[in-house]
Amino acid sequence: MIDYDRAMQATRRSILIGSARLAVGAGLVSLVGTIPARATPQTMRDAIREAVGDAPLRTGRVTLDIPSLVENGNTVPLTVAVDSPMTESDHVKTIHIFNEKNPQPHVITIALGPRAGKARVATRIKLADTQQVVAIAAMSDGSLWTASADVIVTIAACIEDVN
Amino acid sequence: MTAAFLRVAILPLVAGFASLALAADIPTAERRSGSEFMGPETRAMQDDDTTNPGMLWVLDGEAAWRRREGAADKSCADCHGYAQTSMNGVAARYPAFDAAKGRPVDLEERINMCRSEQQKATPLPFESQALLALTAYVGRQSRGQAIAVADDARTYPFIAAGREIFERRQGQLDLSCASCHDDNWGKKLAGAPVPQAHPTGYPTYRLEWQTLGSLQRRLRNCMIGMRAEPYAYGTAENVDLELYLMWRARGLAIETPAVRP
Amino acid sequence: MVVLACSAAAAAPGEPALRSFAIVGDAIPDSLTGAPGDAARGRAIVFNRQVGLCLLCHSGPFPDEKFQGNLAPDLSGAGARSSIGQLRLRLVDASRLNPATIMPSYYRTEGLTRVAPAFVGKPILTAAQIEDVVAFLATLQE
Amino acid sequence: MARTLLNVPAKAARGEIIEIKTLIAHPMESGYRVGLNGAMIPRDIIDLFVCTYNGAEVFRATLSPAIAANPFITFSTVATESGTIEFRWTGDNGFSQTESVLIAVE
Repeated sequence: MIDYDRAMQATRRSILIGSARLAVGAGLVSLVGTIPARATPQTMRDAIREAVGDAPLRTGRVTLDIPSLVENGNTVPLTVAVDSPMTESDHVKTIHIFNEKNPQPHVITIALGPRAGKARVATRIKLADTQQVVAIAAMSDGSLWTASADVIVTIAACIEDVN
Repeated sequence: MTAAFLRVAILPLVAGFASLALAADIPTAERRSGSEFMGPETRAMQDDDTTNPGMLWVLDGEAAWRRREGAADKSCADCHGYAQTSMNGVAARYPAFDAAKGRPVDLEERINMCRSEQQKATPLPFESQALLALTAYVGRQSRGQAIAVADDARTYPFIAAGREIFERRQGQLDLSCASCHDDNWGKKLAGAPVPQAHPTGYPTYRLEWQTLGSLQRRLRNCMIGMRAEPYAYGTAENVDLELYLMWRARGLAIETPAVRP
Repeated sequence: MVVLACSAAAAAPGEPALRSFAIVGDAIPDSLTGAPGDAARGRAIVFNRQVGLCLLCHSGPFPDEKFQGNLAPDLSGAGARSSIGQLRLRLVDASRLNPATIMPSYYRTEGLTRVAPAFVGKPILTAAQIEDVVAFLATLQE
Repeated sequence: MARTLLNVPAKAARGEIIEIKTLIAHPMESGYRVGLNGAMIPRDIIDLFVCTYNGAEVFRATLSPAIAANPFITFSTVATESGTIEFRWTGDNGFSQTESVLIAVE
């Protein structure tokens, strides 16, 4: 039902249309523009650009639920939900999760559609250090929405491989 | 300082459960499982069987329980029937004294004794997936039950020996288990709260390990952290420590398979 | 009272020797190396959780360091409360001041039990590292 | 065969949005860890998870090494008709596993 590659291509096309609108839009945030203030590593920006294109993103509609303080970065519960009716004409096509300090910035990409009923997905991720996690949702109308969260990872005091 | 000195001084006099209890360090009302020191997300992961990763091992153990093994071609179920009834409360009583061996055995050793003697199969290695799975499955049948090491006079010397190890300073850092878990629980070691070291949920899924592990593995972790030479798996020292810790945790509920940071 | 502690002759062959030092009252007045330590290097040792280990148990006036422990006294004002010689003995062998302390003896290799083979005969910090940490702690005046 | 833990309602009303929870035993070795011998431990991950409902794909996830060991994925789908919900995990070293559950929709 879902052709992942086609969905990705469609997303990229939609971004071009979206960015033209964004130039005059109000209340829109360019992720690429906001990130440098947070000193986000270049690798995450590159990965986001590769996944969703160079378009600015809007903040909102995406809820990223992740604990702000985790006891061990090896297993961090994460839930992402997108405000969408999930109908044939108006639904979430893909959700991407990125991080800025793991060896690889990409965490997971989820392809879904109207048959999901609701756009809410939970998983567990690894975070190598205290850092920002970013979720991006690509909608069927071509719009891109984002949310981010800062996570403080408690460094394990006694690690098994110390010797 | 005085309290620590007295504990050591009392040890040689310990003659029974009552005197062991007199020397208890954390009052009963203040005893708390490690799960009370962890964050809500980790607790939620533990408390829901559909999200608790330890349940993967429990399911494996359930299959192993029914599988015929060894020269005797017998399964655990052939002798014990339904684990839900026959194993109910068993893990809460271990380690327990074994008359033939003249010493306490932990649940892992008990399972391996069944394999050798009843199934005529080779014992499962410590920390093997198969042994963890069976232990987790048996342990799961006691979830919610109060830890109740038997009041068995034959175990008193072993409880006392475990306590002596618990309170002995060891390693390059010259710390004892008691330095942290009796005297400083609730405080922060770097960012992490120091729990009371009650083995309520073993085998436990530790996020740090990213897998299920035994109490002996956890004890070895702490020894390595103290820069001490850990006791080898299956040694009397480890079983004595397990027994002392279970005695010390009596009354707390079993949470197997627990999830811990 | 003057007590002579470890000397090079006491160390096992092939093991790094501990330098001899003199305890006077509650202090070791003289540098273990004969030279003052470097506070900047000491700061790095204190902050390193695999080398100094200090912040696992202690907190201090270090707002940028996350996750400082509270099993042991706050290091704020340590240099005002104690002399350099007192700081030195607390690091070298705090158990001489308080046998029940949980503070490890950072410059002692004897009287320990079941030390892991990788650490046998080795102090937690070298004499030079001790001096660096002492120099840093002395800067903590408030 | 890796052990899986699947939570799917056995019965649902037509049109109901059901929640599906999946767990599978897998180390998700990131390829960025150093082993005890000092050498890098080679990457061994599940990199794709697909769910089909009576043959039609309803959910797909592409996983990077940042997904935790013993991958846990929860999502939802609309109960459209009785039949089979199938899950497939594929990954490094030829890893491939398929599990399915039946659902009755009234």
